[in-house]
Amino acid sequence: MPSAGLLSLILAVLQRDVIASLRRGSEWSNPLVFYVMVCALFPLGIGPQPERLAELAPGILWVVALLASLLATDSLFRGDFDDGTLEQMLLTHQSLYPQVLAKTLAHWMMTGLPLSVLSPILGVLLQLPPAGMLPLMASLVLGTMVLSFIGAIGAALTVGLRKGGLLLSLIVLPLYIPVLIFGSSVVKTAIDGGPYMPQLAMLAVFFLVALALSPLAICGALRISVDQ
Amino acid sequence: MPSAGLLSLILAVLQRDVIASLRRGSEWSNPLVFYVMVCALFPLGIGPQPERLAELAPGILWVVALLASLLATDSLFRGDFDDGTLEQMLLTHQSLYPQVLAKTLAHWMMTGLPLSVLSPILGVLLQLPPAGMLPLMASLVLGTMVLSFIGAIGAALTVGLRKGGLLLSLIVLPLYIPVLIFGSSVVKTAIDGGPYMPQLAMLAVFFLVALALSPLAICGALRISVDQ
Amino acid sequence: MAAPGLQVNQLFSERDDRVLFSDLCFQLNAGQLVQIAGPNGSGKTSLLRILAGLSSRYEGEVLWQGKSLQRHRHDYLSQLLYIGHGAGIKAVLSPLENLRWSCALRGMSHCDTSIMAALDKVGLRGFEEQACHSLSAGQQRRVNLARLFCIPASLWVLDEPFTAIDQRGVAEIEQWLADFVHDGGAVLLTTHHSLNFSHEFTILNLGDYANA
Amino acid sequence: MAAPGLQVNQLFSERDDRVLFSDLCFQLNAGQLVQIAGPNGSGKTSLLRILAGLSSRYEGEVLWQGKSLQRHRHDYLSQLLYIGHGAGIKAVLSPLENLRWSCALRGMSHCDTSIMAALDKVGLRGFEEQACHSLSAGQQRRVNLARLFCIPASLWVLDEPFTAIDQRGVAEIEQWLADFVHDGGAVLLTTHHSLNFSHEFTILNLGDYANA
Amino acid sequence: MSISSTFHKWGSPRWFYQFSGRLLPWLAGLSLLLLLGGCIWGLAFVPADYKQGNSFRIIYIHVPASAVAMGAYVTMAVAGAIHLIWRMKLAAMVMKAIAPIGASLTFLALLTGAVWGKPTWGTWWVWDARITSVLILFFLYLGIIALHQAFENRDAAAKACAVLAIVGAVNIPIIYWSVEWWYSLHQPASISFTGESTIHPTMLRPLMATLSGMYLFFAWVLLLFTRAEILDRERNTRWVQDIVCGEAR
Amino acid sequence: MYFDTFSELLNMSGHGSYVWFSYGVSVVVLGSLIFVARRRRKQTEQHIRAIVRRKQESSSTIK
Ligand code: HEM
Ligand SMILES: Nc1ncnc2c1ncn2[C@@H]1O[C@H](COP(=O)(O)OP(=O)(O)OP(=O)(O)O)[C@@H](O)[C@H]1O
Ligand SMILES: Nc1ncnc2c1ncn2[C@@H]1O[C@H](COP(=O)(O)OP(=O)(O)OP(=O)(O)O)[C@@H](O)[C@H]1O
Ligand SMILES: [Mg+2]
Ligand SMILES: [Mg+2]
Repeated sequence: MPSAGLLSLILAVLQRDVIASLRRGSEWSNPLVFYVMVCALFPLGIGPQPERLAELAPGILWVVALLASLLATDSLFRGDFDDGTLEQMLLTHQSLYPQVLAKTLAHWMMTGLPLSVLSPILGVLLQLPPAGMLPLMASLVLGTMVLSFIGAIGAALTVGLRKGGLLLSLIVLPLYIPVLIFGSSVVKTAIDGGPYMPQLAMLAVFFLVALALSPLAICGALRISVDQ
Repeated sequence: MPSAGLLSLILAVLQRDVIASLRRGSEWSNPLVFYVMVCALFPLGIGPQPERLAELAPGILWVVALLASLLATDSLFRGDFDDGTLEQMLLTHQSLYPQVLAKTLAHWMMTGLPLSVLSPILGVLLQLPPAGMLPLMASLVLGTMVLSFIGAIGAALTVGLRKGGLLLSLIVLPLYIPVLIFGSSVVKTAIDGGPYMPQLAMLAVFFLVALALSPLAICGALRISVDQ
Repeated sequence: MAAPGLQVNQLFSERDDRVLFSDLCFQLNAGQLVQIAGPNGSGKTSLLRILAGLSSRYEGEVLWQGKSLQRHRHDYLSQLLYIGHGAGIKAVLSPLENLRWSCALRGMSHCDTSIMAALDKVGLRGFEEQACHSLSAGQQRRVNLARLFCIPASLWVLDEPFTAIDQRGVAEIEQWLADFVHDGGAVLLTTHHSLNFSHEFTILNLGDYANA
Repeated sequence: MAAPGLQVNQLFSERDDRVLFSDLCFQLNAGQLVQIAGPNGSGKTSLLRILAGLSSRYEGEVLWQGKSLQRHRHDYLSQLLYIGHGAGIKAVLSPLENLRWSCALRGMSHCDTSIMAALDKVGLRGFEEQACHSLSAGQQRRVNLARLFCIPASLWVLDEPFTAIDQRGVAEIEQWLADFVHDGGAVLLTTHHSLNFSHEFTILNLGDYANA
Repeated sequence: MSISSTFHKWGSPRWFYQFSGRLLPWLAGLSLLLLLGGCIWGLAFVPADYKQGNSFRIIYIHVPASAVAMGAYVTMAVAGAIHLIWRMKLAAMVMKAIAPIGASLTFLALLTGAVWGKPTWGTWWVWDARITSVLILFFLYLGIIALHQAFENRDAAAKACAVLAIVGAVNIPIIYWSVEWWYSLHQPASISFTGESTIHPTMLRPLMATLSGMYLFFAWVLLLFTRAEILDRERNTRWVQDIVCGEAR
Repeated sequence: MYFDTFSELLNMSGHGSYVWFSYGVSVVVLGSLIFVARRRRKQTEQHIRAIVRRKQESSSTIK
């Protein structure tokens, strides 16, 4: 029963990462705080007029969510690399694919998911019209998942390097752009009363593609990073 | 001749840090690239209408410059801490104050200064009216200097911690707000044709205060961080 | 088990243009123990990482039961247990949680009893639920070593297993190695410590293979 | 120099509720060398950091020439040269640049000739302009040790100065220490290596002071 | 001389623990009485505001929370300064204890303000100067808490937080004043605090009660946290062990 | 009392949900502060008891 084995492997990895992240605290709370703070910076930069803020809210919320997710990505494999557990992952006769999948999902559950759940509050801060709230959450849930998968590729490529940080941004940001475009347009269309399902469906397609393909790239990148 | 001694100490530290940063490359190039990329993301997030962009450009340029400077701040003392040269700085009979001053200035010369110099190009990208270009540069030059000094306090407080990164943002972002407010309002006032000198003078005052006081906090913080 | 376990032919590896070893040949069969010796920086860790399949910075041939390691990775990994000189455990998790995860990676689930037995064996009874970062360095190392007893394998590759272990612990580990080898296992290890081993064993001095 | 150089009275320090040493008393005068010994984790580095004024995690008294270390920090630091077990150099800079900076920190400028002499002495002639990261571990350590010769001091505090140094280098350093002590300097050092020193010297075993 | 000896006495955790123990019941009783009384008074007995109707009753919790949240930060910074200058350990414990309390009260101020804003202004949030500064204050508190948690070593944590609290305190006037300036610069929508004029004396009296009640409550909880911290730090001393295991001996 | 009936007190001419929500949250926040303080104290006391017990055990074994 290989499928049952896979499932329990995925669950075990998921459980471990989520517990570890919850115990550390900073791992899930920092991106959240960053999100809140940077969203609060924008009105200070561009002025407090509610109408103008309302117009910009989708774009700002999405760009900042993207940055928060990006900054959190660096730690995805770094902890495991530093303490040597990444090697253990590579040295099992089981496939690396489900492990990487589970790790990325766990990471999303600790960054993208809280961001998405919190986003309505920031929507309120930025005067996002109520019609945009649900689409905002939905697009962020799907979108941050895609961001996590793309970011994981970058994190896997840079985990062995001491520089990390901004190098990761350079690699990953260009790949984030389609997600940003569709994600923010979901919210904008919803505010304007238009049909936003097509864009959301597009995000879902991105998600499925990322789910299927990115673990392959991540596995390869991890092997390269460990072999230095 | 203690003053001559101080000056040559400052010059020596400045020279060392600038050379080291130039040799490494990533240190000064990464914030720049981040600045360019995130500024380029905004039109994608909020839509390409030139008038709207023009209105928002001061705010966006300033917020993103602030983020770029923030992200670069983490490395201010980390390298020295890791390779043990920070200890050497603490263990001279000369005062720590000028050393810290020089290090912060060197850091600014490698982050804030290039950002400021590059900003007109991004202004063009974001449709900033020509009247805003010079004030943008001037406010960024002064403002990023203040940001560097404030950021250095946070960097010194967190340099001994493994978490680093986002924790620094949490600490430092609220303190950045006055700079952001005055900096962006310089540009906005200039675009509207108003007198922007008072705000610029305000930034200069912030700079002088930061120059005088922040090294004290930084020195204290460094001693605490080394003594763990 | 007629085919030799691990066979290394004409292995060559370099770092930054410095040859770590060249023309390295040896063989490790079931029931044998090989100790890799050599001064700091002579390439011991590099060699073990190559043999574990973590590093591909080499030229030459590594065979597992007569078959190339790269092609038969799956078979090989299901027989291998590698303990590197990193911590190998998550500091915020408890020993129990760490080992559960290790077992899950091997496709074993519901193995709490065998984990408890292993923790017992390495002297960590009573510490099962405590977060690893609050254990001493030696205890942390023992958590990692507990994997020897809850994961079935026929080849142990151990990089400095005695680090941070006190003298009584070292003697115990030597006994475990002897038992494992006696039961037909194969062990490859590095250590700066001079091994006090009841069976016969081979010492491979990497210093002899440098710049050859 | 009638007052004793460095005097330590009833020093106590702990880490995470574990006492590293307590009731530690010793004295180090001009022309003396004290070696701090003890197993790993016994607190040698911690002690040196306390004495260098980098750490305040202690109770007790540390006096320099009869005066409290904290109050007369400036005097003390102008006499002290501390070499920790970190790299102590910027990897992207050349040895010359690194040492220039070290001298500037001491308020010395235009000291290229003395730096070149020091680099010569530690066997780095010809490597002055090469970036330190392309030097070997031992050479990097030597750059750090070159500070002994370009910075005037009357007290050397050295944490594991022999790390990564080859055997001939170790003998040389021992000779330097002897010369320095002979000229009225005071040396405090830790090392796991058994010191081959021509003068008399004191060994202070930290293991004896733990949990006292 | 007398100052230093007072400091010495106040700085002794043991003395403080015993002294505060006597204070606790009074603080608890008085603060709960004032808070409960003031709230019931304000909720049920005061007439409605002529402009805002009944929603103004939130004032009895909103204003005390806001005021104490601000006061708490200053207290924390002062404690930090005392800790750094005189190396008084007790000040570090007080500082550590204030951060979560202040953050909770700031959160409360933000939340009640937002809830009040909905019926009054028709929106949960506006970028008013005062509101923005409270939000920033909240961030400052979060920063201190996060910094404290990040350190493994308590003494270093206390010192680092003290530095940050002082830097923050220097910045608070600047922040407050620049935000005020920013707000008036933009002259946004008509919404803003309407000023003291709307407050009737009849409405003011319960407010005084809850305000003083909140201050006392703050003092009470602060003592609770500080006492727990004292026990934890001094856990290896005889007197603490005697207190905790007193019954057993 | 300003209100005539209890249900009016609850409703507050439409603003009841806002007012009562504020007060509810306040009770929760202030209450949890006390709760957390108490719990921290209890945990500390337990910890200290454990220390004392360990100390007594070790001293009795020495004897
Ligand atoms: C330092 C912090 C604050 C203080 C001292 C404060 C104080 C006050 C006072 C005294 C009033 C009554 C004013 C009057 O009725 O004339 C009031 C009203 C109000 N406050 Fe605050 N407040 C603070 C922060 C906040 C925050 C953060 C918010 C929103 C999130 C907020 C929202 C409101 C609202 C909606 C009203 C009623 C509407 C009005 O009177 O215009 N306040 N506040
Ligand atoms: N990531 C790396 N990048 C560059 N060089 C490396 C790297 N890792 C190891 N080396 C070099 O390879 C050589 C062998 O290193 P290795 O770790 O295999 O030595 P070792 O025999 O295990 O030493 P030790 O006894 O200290 O464990 C060393 O000279 C080292 O400098
Ligand atoms: N930053 C730290 N945080 C917590 N504990 C520490 C820290 N640094 C050192 N210790 C602990 O203090 C003890 C003494 O460490 P120290 O580095 O002084 O030992 P040492 O005698 O120098 O050992 P070595 O021979 O390995 O250099 C060790 O038990 C160590 O775990
Ligand atoms: Mg090795
Ligand atoms: Mg040491």
